[in-house]
Amino acid sequence: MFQIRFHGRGGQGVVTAAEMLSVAAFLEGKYAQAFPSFGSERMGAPVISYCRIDNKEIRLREPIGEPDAVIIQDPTLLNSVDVFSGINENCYLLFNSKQSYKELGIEDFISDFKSQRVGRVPATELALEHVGRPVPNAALLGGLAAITGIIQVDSVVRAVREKFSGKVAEANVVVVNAAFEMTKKLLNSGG
Amino acid sequence: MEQEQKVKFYQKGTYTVGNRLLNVKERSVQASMDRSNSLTCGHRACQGCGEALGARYAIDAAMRATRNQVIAVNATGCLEVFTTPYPETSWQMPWLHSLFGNAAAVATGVAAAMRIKGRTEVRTIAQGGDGGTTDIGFGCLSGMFERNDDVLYICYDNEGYMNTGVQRSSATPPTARTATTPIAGPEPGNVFGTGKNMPMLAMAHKIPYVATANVAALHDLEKKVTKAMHIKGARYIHIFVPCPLGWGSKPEETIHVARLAIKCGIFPLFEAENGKVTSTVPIREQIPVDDYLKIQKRFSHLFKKGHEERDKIAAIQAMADENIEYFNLLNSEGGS
Amino acid sequence: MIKPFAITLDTGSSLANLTGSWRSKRPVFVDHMPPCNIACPAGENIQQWLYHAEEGNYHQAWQEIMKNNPLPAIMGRACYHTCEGECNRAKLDETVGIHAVERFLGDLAIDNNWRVKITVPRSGKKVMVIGSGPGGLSAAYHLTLLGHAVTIFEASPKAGGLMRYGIPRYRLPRKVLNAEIDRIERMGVEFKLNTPVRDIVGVMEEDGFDVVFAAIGAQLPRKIDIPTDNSIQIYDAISMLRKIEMEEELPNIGEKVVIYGGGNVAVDAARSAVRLGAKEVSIVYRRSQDKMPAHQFEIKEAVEEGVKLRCLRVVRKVENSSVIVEQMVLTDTNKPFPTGEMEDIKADTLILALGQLVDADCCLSNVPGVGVLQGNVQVDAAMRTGNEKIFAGGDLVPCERTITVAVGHGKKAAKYIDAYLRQKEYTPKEKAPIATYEKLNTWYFSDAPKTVQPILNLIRRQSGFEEVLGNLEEGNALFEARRCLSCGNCFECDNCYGACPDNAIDKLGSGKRFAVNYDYCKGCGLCATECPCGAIDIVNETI
Amino acid sequence: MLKQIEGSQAVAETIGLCRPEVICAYPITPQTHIVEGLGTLVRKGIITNCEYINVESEFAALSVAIGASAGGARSYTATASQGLLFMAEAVYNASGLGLPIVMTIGNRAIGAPINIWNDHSDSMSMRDSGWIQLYAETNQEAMDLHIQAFRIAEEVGCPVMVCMDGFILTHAYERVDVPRQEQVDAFLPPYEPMQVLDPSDPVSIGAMVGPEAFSEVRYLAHYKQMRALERIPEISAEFKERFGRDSGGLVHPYKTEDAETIVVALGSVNGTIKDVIDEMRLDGKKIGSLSICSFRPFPLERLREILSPAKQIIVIEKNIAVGMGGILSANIRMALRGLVQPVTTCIAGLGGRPITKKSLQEMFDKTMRQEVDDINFLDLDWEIIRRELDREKADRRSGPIAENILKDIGKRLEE
Repeated sequence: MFQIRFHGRGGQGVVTAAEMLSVAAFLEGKYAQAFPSFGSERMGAPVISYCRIDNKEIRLREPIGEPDAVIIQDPTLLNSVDVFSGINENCYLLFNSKQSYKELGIEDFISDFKSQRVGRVPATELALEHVGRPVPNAALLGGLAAITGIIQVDSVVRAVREKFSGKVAEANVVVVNAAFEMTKKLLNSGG
Repeated sequence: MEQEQKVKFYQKGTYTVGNRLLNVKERSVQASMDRSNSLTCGHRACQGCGEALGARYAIDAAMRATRNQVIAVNATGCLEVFTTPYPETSWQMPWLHSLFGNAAAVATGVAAAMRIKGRTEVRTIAQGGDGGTTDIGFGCLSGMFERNDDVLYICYDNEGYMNTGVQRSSATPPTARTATTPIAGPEPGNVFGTGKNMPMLAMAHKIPYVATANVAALHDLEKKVTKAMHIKGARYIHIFVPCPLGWGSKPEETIHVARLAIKCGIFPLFEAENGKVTSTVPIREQIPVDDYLKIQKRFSHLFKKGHEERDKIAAIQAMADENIEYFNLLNSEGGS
Repeated sequence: MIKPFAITLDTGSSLANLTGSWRSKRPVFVDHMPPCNIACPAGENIQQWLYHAEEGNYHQAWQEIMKNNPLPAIMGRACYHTCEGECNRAKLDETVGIHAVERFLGDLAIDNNWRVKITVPRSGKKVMVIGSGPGGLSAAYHLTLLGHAVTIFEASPKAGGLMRYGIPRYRLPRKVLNAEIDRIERMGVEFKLNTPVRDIVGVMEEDGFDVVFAAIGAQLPRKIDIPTDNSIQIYDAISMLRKIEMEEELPNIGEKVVIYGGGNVAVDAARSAVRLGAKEVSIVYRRSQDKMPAHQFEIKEAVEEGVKLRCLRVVRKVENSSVIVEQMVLTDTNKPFPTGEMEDIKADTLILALGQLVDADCCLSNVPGVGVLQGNVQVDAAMRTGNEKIFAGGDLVPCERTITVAVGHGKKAAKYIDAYLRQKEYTPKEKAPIATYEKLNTWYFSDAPKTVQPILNLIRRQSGFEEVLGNLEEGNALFEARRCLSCGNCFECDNCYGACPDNAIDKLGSGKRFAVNYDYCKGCGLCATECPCGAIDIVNETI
Repeated sequence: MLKQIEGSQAVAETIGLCRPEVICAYPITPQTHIVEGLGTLVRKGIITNCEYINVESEFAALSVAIGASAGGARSYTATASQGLLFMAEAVYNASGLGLPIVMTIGNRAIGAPINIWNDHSDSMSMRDSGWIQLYAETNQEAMDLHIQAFRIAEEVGCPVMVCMDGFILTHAYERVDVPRQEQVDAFLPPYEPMQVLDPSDPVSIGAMVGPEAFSEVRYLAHYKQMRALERIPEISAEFKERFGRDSGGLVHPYKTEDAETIVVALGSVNGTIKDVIDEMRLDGKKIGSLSICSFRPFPLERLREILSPAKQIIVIEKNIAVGMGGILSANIRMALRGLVQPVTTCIAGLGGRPITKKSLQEMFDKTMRQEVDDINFLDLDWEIIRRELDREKADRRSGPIAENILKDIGKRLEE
């Protein structure tokens, strides 16, 4: 079982990200479970969502305390929420930022992790560029596909097309692919 | 010819229930030998019950207007209790009682079921007392109005919770004695400045039809119910029904009391469509409110010998006068 | 349908619950006496015939009148309608114009030649009626209906008595009078005109009459002594009216006429004088106008026609072509008292209309057993004189002298005569309590003022003996009939049926009225309160 | 058809397949997505011949459903938490009138303090209302239970609540198999009402019943549920035959055959429990679990049959009968009346508190070592409670408890 935790703020599509990921996994014939850390629906409040992926039925209903991957959709959360709770050095980390880890002030922290498992994508920028709205979730899923391989980027694309339609879907597809390539490139360049 | 007749061709007993001089189709439903008697004999209403009368008047008229295609939903209250104590029911029509405060919503459901079942000929009526309408059932009623559901809601207003032993409702008039507004203290009876005007509230929803009616004005009542049954959407009829027990009036004077309420202007008869008053029934012989109040024990404290509460009576008269002015009740000939 | 136990019930099952056991009082349908009926000297069931008339059922209405009064067309004109004086509707707005509807029905009957059927087999008895005035005609009619053979003896050349020789044509056209008399004749009544009876007993024996009804009226004018220098003519009113009717040498009354007296005959005489061409007609009367025995509407019409009223005056003498009158004043007790002040009224003729007397020398004067007191023949409650075979009625006996009273006498005497002839006892029905205004719930009757009969153009009225009051149009008659409040008698308004909160009044169908279903009646009394005509009483249950 | 969709959407689609005729919608978290989904399906014409009514309260929602059901229409609504309490009067009324309404409960806590997260306080409060209550373990079961619920309700003449954990199920994206319309049609015939308002055959429904017959009416309601106790497993079996899935029925035993310890629970927490059991089994521990689907009617005999061989029973329950303990455990003890096995109550997951594998396993271990009380609270923060109790002892007016506790938590985080 592979467990992913998403951190973000209301309005950034945190819940949708987990859902799309679960759909992508489903499309690959896997079992997946996505659920939000539930709360009132308010913009801007910190939001967590979860996704589990497995090859057999998932019965577990607890929130993900020890994730295999953490996606931080909003780096401003680094100062207010313990986004790294329950992780170990094998954990995948993906940040939405065009800033360097140094600029983000986590250079030291991530040095404990395997460099191939830490990525960052300027997801909001990509979204603004292609979709026109600051919704980083699709890009980050592209990035996740790139760093983890738990999901194929094609599956993410299909999930995006299930969730959205028309121009929005295609714009997001561009974003997913771009993020995937950028992340790959980043990893290949050694961070 | 020196003198010319300038009078309407009134018939003998113009205002009576029936009139054998009219052709059968023009007579009231209540005059008919084959009226449906939707509410039949053997019910347990008190002697001279205005609500029993009002309910039969209204439902029979609705049955006539729809060729007996009516389903009634009843709120908890006197009408429900006295008509359907196991093992006997007095209703001769499909009838449903659910709760005190939900008659309008239940009726919405019944109407929805009829629509979905393609039985568009079947019409739904919800009915309740003033408590079930103006107080506990107000939320559901307002919702039904607002959605413009195809329901006629009839409120039988006897100005209090009579089923539970005469307590105050938001339809109880000022100074009236009830078990919860006793004759004690500096302001005996129900206090001035309280209560709600349900017909006006109904009008504020801009529903297709709102009317007031009175058991003492049968023809008008039947006309209004009939009209309501020919309109689609949410409709509201507020019927004034004296309660001999709760009002301390004589059982044989139920209709008389109701008539005086019309004559003094305290209960205006009108119709409103889509939020606007479209017709009123002029007062035929105006009387002071004293005449109306005096024959009810619930107001007897106003008329104590040597201690007549003239200013309170005047305040009630002012309410009647306001109605008369607002609805222009002294406007022309005829009336009720 | 699977009906859940107790929660779902079969419709109308409450019929098993007999709520009648709650009752401590019960409603009872009654027929009370309408005040008009009790006021009618002819005993007409006015409320009942109006009931038919208001439905437009005129023939039945007429038949209902004919049960009591054979002369509706005459009565509708010449009766002073005491019924209307008692009409409860007066307290609501105005009285019902009963006479007008009656006249409408009477005329309709004449126009349509309606007849009355005699359903009783012939009794073989013979009745002698003396006088063909209203009393005699009424008795003859009723006795004929009761199966007896009737012969009317009339001294005058035409039948009708005072109706013909006392009531001017402008009030009672002769066509109408003749038609109603003719209808009675066609029923088989034999008229012996120009046949004064002198010896009753002799005629009875000779012609085999079993019984007599005498209604010869009071025809002698009352006279007073007025000192006169014979400068003007003095007539008595009754003779004048008779002369006018006989069309024999119409009296030349001149231009200025004074009538002395305040009764209906005085007014008739005055109005006739106008029609005969008099220019100045005045009525002198001893008391005030409101005390005049003549009917106010007739006085009003007379005044409209130019008749002057000189009330509170007494004729003292005739002198120099003037009638000298003394003015009177009213004392504290409202009695006229002479003032000594005299007044001259220029006149060509003085007509005395001071009432009539029974002829003391009539055919009854010397019949064994028949008592006469103060000029009147004495009768008992059965209209019978001291002679068991002789009954009498009308102006002849002590009573208010109107044609309607006479008609009533005729009917009443007929009932007793019939009982006598059949050797039975006749007991009149006990009269129901009067339906007073207080018993009514008048809310249900909208305001509807009395229809005013079309009034003839004044000019036409003054120029001849044409009938003054016109007939009601059918619509108006219907309207008027429908103003009847049906006091004390159910008119099937359905109020009780509608007002019962317990459905405990059964409607039995058109004409069958209603019944209380005592199984369910809780005795609330709403039906009685809401009965517009007071036809439901509430009585205590015996518990 | 397999789909990866949100639980609420899955339920909405399933309700649509059940051909509802009247749907009453009123929003309350966490049920709202279901009625939203239904609204869209109706608007889009995917659900046809259906009146979708936006009402003004939960009380009205169920009242409209009552009217519609009495009028012969298949009626549905959904609610949660305060909403269920607000309609409480109508809840009893619907069952009293025997109207086969189906209602989804998105289980949620009841305030105060107001709390939108999951536990079973809401449906538990209505456990004796005369409704049949079915609890879903997964979204698939939630869907399947709705199909069965209409069958049961309409056959027995009794309304059914399908309870699914708020957020945990309602908001979870999972793989579900959405049945085909013809499958559902074959299983669920059109609604043939037992009693109906019809001018051509009028009856009075909803009479006032006095002491002379009220007990009998109540007994018949009880009898109805006893009959449902037979029909629920039969209908579940028929469902399995047609749809190929084990869904519904009275209970779902899991590795109970040789279990010395059996964990009993309602709803979605059973998934987590099963994972724990699998792990404990690997350690050789003889433990199993039992998920109760039909809480009302309560399958006393079936439970006794399964539970009596065990040495101890642990009841995990998402409610608290304040002043008494656990509602489910009290019911379980009724099933085990006369037997000696200890029934341990473990109150867990109140107001959305996560029930973790770790905590459960500790709890089970402790229970098996008999180191527990009769009533236990999973992951209760005793330190905070001690502080609050001390404060209350010191000052009777110590302020609102919830606020104090939040302050304490804040302080501790700072420490």
